Amino acid sequence: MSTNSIGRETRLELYRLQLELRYCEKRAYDLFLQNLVKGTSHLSLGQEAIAAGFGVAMRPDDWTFCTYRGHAHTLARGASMTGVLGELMGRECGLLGGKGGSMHLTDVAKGAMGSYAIIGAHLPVAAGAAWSAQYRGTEQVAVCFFGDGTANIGAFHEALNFAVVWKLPVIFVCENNLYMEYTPIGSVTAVEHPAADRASAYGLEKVVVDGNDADEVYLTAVKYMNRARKGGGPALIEAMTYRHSGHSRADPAKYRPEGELEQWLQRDPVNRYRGRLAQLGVAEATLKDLESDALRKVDEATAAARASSPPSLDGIEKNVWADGGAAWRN
Amino acid sequence: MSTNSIGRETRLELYRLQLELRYCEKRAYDLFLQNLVKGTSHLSLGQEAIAAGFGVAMRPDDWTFCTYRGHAHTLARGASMTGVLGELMGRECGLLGGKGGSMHLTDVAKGAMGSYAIIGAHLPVAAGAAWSAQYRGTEQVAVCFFGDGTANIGAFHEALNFAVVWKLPVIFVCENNLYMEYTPIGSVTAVEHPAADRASAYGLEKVVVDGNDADEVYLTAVKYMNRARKGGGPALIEAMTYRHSGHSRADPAKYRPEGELEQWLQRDPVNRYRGRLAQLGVAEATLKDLESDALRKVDEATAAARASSPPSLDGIEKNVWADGGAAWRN
Amino acid sequence: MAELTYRDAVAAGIAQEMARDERVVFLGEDVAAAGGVFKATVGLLEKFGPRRVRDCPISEQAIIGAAMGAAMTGLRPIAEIMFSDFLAVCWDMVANEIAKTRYMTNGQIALPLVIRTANGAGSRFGAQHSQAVENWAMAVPGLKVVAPATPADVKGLIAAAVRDPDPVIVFEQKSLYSMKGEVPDGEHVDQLGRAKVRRQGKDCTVVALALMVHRALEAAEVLEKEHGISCTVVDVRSLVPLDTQTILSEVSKTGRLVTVEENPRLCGWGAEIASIVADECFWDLDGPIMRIATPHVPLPSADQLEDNTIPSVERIVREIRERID
Amino acid sequence: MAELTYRDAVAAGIAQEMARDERVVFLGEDVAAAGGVFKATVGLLEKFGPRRVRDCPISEQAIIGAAMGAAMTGLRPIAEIMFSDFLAVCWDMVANEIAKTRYMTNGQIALPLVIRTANGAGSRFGAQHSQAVENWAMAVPGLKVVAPATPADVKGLIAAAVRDPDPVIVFEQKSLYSMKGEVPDGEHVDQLGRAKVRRQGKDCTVVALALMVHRALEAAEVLEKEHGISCTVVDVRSLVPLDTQTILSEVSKTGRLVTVEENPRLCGWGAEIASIVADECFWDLDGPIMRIATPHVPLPSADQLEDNTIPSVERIVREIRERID
Ligand SMILES: Cc1ncc(C[n+]2csc(CCOP(=O)(O)OP(=O)(O)O)c2C)c(N)n1
Ligand SMILES: Cc1ncc(C[n+]2csc(CCOP(=O)(O)OP(=O)(O)O)c2C)c(N)n1
Ligand SMILES: [Mg+2]
Ligand SMILES: [Mg+2]
Repeated sequence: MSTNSIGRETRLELYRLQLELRYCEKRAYDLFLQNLVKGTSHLSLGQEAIAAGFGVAMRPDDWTFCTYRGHAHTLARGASMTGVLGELMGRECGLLGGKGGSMHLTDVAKGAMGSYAIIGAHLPVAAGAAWSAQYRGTEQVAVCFFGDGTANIGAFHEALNFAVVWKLPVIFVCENNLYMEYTPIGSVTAVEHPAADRASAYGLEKVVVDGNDADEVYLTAVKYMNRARKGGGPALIEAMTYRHSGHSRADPAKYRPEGELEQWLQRDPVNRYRGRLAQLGVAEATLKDLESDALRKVDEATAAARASSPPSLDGIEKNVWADGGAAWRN
Repeated sequence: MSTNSIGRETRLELYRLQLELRYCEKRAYDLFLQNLVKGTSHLSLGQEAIAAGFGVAMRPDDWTFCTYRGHAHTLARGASMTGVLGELMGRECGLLGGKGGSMHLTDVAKGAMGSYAIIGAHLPVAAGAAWSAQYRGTEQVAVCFFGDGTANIGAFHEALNFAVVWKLPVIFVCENNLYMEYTPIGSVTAVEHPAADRASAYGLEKVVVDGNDADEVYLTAVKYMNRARKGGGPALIEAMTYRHSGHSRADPAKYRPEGELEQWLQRDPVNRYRGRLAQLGVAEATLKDLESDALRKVDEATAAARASSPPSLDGIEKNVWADGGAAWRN
Repeated sequence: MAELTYRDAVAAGIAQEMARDERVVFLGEDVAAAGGVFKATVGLLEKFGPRRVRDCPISEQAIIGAAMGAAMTGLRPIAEIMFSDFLAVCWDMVANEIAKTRYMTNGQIALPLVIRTANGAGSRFGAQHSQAVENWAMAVPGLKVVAPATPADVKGLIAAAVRDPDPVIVFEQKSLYSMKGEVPDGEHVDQLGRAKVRRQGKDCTVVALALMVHRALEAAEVLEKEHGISCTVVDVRSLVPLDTQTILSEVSKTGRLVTVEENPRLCGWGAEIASIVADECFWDLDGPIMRIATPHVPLPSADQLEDNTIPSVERIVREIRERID
Repeated sequence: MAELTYRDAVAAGIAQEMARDERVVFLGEDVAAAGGVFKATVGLLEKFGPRRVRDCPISEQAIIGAAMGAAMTGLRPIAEIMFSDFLAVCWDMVANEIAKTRYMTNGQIALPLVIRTANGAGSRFGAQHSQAVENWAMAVPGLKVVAPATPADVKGLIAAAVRDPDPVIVFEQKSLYSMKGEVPDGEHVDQLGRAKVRRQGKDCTVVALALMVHRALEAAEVLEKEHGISCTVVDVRSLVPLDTQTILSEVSKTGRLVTVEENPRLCGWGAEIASIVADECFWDLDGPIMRIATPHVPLPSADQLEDNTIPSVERIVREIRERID
């Protein structure tokens, strides 16, 4: 794919976003080591190019649906970093006031329509949002991120067929990081590409992209989102990538064959992108600025989140219902 | 597909079986009109060649898993016709003593491992039986019948992937009769062949056969069952067919385009097969004998089933558990 | 007042709301062109067109998921699950996603949607098409649950469900679809969370739901006439929210509680009500709380077997007569 | 007696049965090579090999369906559902297929299989990974249901479940995996359907399950020492079959019943027990039946919120103290 068509501003934005995602995920890990993140968390370290590529390509009123591995996708839509880190730490300032935690980050105002922690469920939900856009003629697009392992669950199949039959403006993005939790995807999947090799089962085109190349992701996103906006229906994109850390905070990832991580670290999306920008003539000082800005943003968000108090216990019986309460009886 | 290789005995057996299925289904409908069949029932009129082709091809210790449209498949394994009709009428002599009804016909002794009334569920179950055959090295095969509409539910996807990854001896047979209940399958499916066009999503070969030709079904069954027995793994076969009556007893099938039924009646599997046998030199008297034998068998079964009493009410609290009872407390 | 069947009242309720609010859309299997397998949605496609009334593939997870996604982005979908037993194939969507999303997102996501489904026995369909599973839904925080017993109630409660800002499951009673009853003319909107006292008595308060309301009422007549036992019959109507005020006050008056439940015994809605009464009304009770429920077995299909499994009028009469003095 | 953690006792129970019976096989997600996400099945692959201990795709319907198909054809599978919340994605297989098949086929099909799953809160995982859903299973006729509270019980009840000829769901308590306790040496097989009286008292019978047993016991100590209230604590252990004899006789002795449930309030197992006691033990009751349960809300994830949502020792003490004299 020729990536020449991307302008400088967009490129800088893609780099900026990848940096923020990278630094924020690293910070989340540090905070876990300090025992400040109490629940589980699933980092996107190594997979930032996908969230960034789409994040930059999306219209502000488009919708993101993602998984428990959703910090990057939520931040990529512009959600408050303090809100994200605060939620991980279970603080009042958290995006969800501490009620959802790392696996359920949501910022509706920014189009981040939720992180779903049970495999597969959000694929049909994204289709439903796309239906609503289609129904109202708004040309919004729903983008739904999920993992390679998710392509083996029933809801994947139902959502894909449904979206194609109804010609819905939804883009399904499989982030193939080669593993489900600790099990190599190849050992539990009948085809090489769990998502893309199934596209034809829904009359869709097979699309596999380098998920560690933000430019390629960005251009692919633009192409299929434009088509969807114009009534061309859904797309299924498989982005090849790798997570640098374990599945979740508790996982040392010992199941990986020797050298695999090292090989992928050489294709680290952030480093690669920096290299490309340098090659394209972006000044070292500009890059450094972006890096220190991103770090500062993460530092400030960390400080703000740490300063926030634990959520009030009142919240426990709030917001089950639209009236704000939890009453099941009179 | 050349069908020359099928011997005369097998052909007569295929005809005999199709006749029995045809006459028995017609009888079931008559009994419903007489208000003797109380629950719902879903007939296989027009689809007999599939049940017969597999029925003749299977080893006695192979396993059949089918749906609520399961009279033919259960009979094809040699289940008692009195037991089938008795079950439809809710009699003591029913295969299930009146506890299952038309939608759940089962005769484990004959390898008829159940009729499943919730779409999709039995595909994984059939895979599980195949696993057990593989585990014990018995070379048994599980055959799982389902409809075109079923290829759109999640369990289909999970079962297919699972069976391929574990290389299980299971044959998935989609009887594509062009409709789910009252809705044309094309209007709710992203591909033309709901099953076969998805075979590649599981690394399987695309197989579409004429489901109204018992010979073609038989040969296909033999081929893929032999392969499965030898450790060659699963197959997915889509058999094109048509149901002559409505979806269930209550359905007048008004949603069909004019002329469609008539067209398919000309390809009626039983008539066609009779024609082929005649052409191959089978004497008219032989055919007539088979026909009157089949009718007599149905008459006798009807009489026996009608003579059977309603099930004893004791049965209500029997056989929840293996100890024969239903106790949930001491 | 017009006389309508329960099935026509369903269609009338949906039509009333679709006519009022363009955001209301309807989806399910065989619901549009065919008008539903129970013919409870006949005419909707003709009235509102294929953009708003949609046939779906056999993909319950997609159907419910689509309703959820549409609801959170501004529509007000009504989704049909053909038989309530099939809620099991999309139970994750219902119990884990729809029920929990508002809470988990601390109120950011609203899910104004309705799931309608045909519930209960009586059609000789066997164990996989006959369950009364309203207690499954009641057990999950975040779902509102109603089970109307009459044509008027089903119309009015569907309308209320559509207007409610939270997810509501409407359990329609399969064996009541052909029942006729008066339905108010013009716009009819009921209220969630209100029980109805269908009959007033002195000796015992019978609390029932859906089909069982009618059986309880018949039984009450027999008990009064033949055995001199006078029963109050409360139609619960809404399991969540639950009208405990009405139930507690009626039990207090008679001193006895009997629940009549179609669900199999264990963890039925009657257990919940019994536990509430045994706590909050304990000192008003004059005798044991009795539950009359389907025995804890899957349902058999043969007519005589099915009829003798779910609570019958005779069984209600017999059990109350034997135990209430 | 050896001291084992609850998680090691799980593996020991499975290993004991796999060593005894070649028909026992084990499948699930990340259970073999990785030993499970809770490390409760470490070592099984090494001991029994990849033919008997199998990693699966993320396909819960296929996993449970495969277990069902294998069970009906002669194997005795143990299937893991990683978190009990995920039972919802295969609920049709569990509630409509496995639970009903023996009955619908009038005994032709036997399903000797076990589903093990990690249940309950305490890990700050949020509403979709923390539910206590033992009442979902209890509500479905045809399933046996146990929820062990100690290492010895989890080993012995898993063994009993594997040997049982019917489908059994074993709810393992997530927050107990690291708990240590004595486990009998050698073969250890417990019995389904038996409650255990963990503590004897005079004023009140507290009935609890799994994690709540430990909280109830702690609370009972405090109540005794600080408030002079003496409690019996019954560990239900087995919801189906239910040991009503033990429960009824213990309630009769103290005249009061308190249930302590981790499940959200509505239709919890405590409601069922309350309704049984309110019927069969009514005349022995000296006061209202109390239920202490998680409020009827999805679970929040932040530590302080989660800790204050499921019943704590403090809450048990407070509620009993306020209401039992
Ligand atoms: C229905 C269901 N089954 C199992 C799990 C447990 N689980 C959480 S993440 C995960 C692996 C997912 O793999 P993949 O889709 O590749 O996403 P990744 O974590 O690699 O981003 C599993 C099995 C779950 N959350 N939901
Ligand atoms: C999960 C589920 N959804 C819906 C139904 C209702 N239903 C019964 S048969 C049927 C159509 C099935 O179509 P197909 O698979 O083509 O089989 P056919 O009846 O044509 O043999 C439907 C929707 C069901 N039984 N289970
Ligand atoms: Mg992955
Ligand atoms: Mg069909």
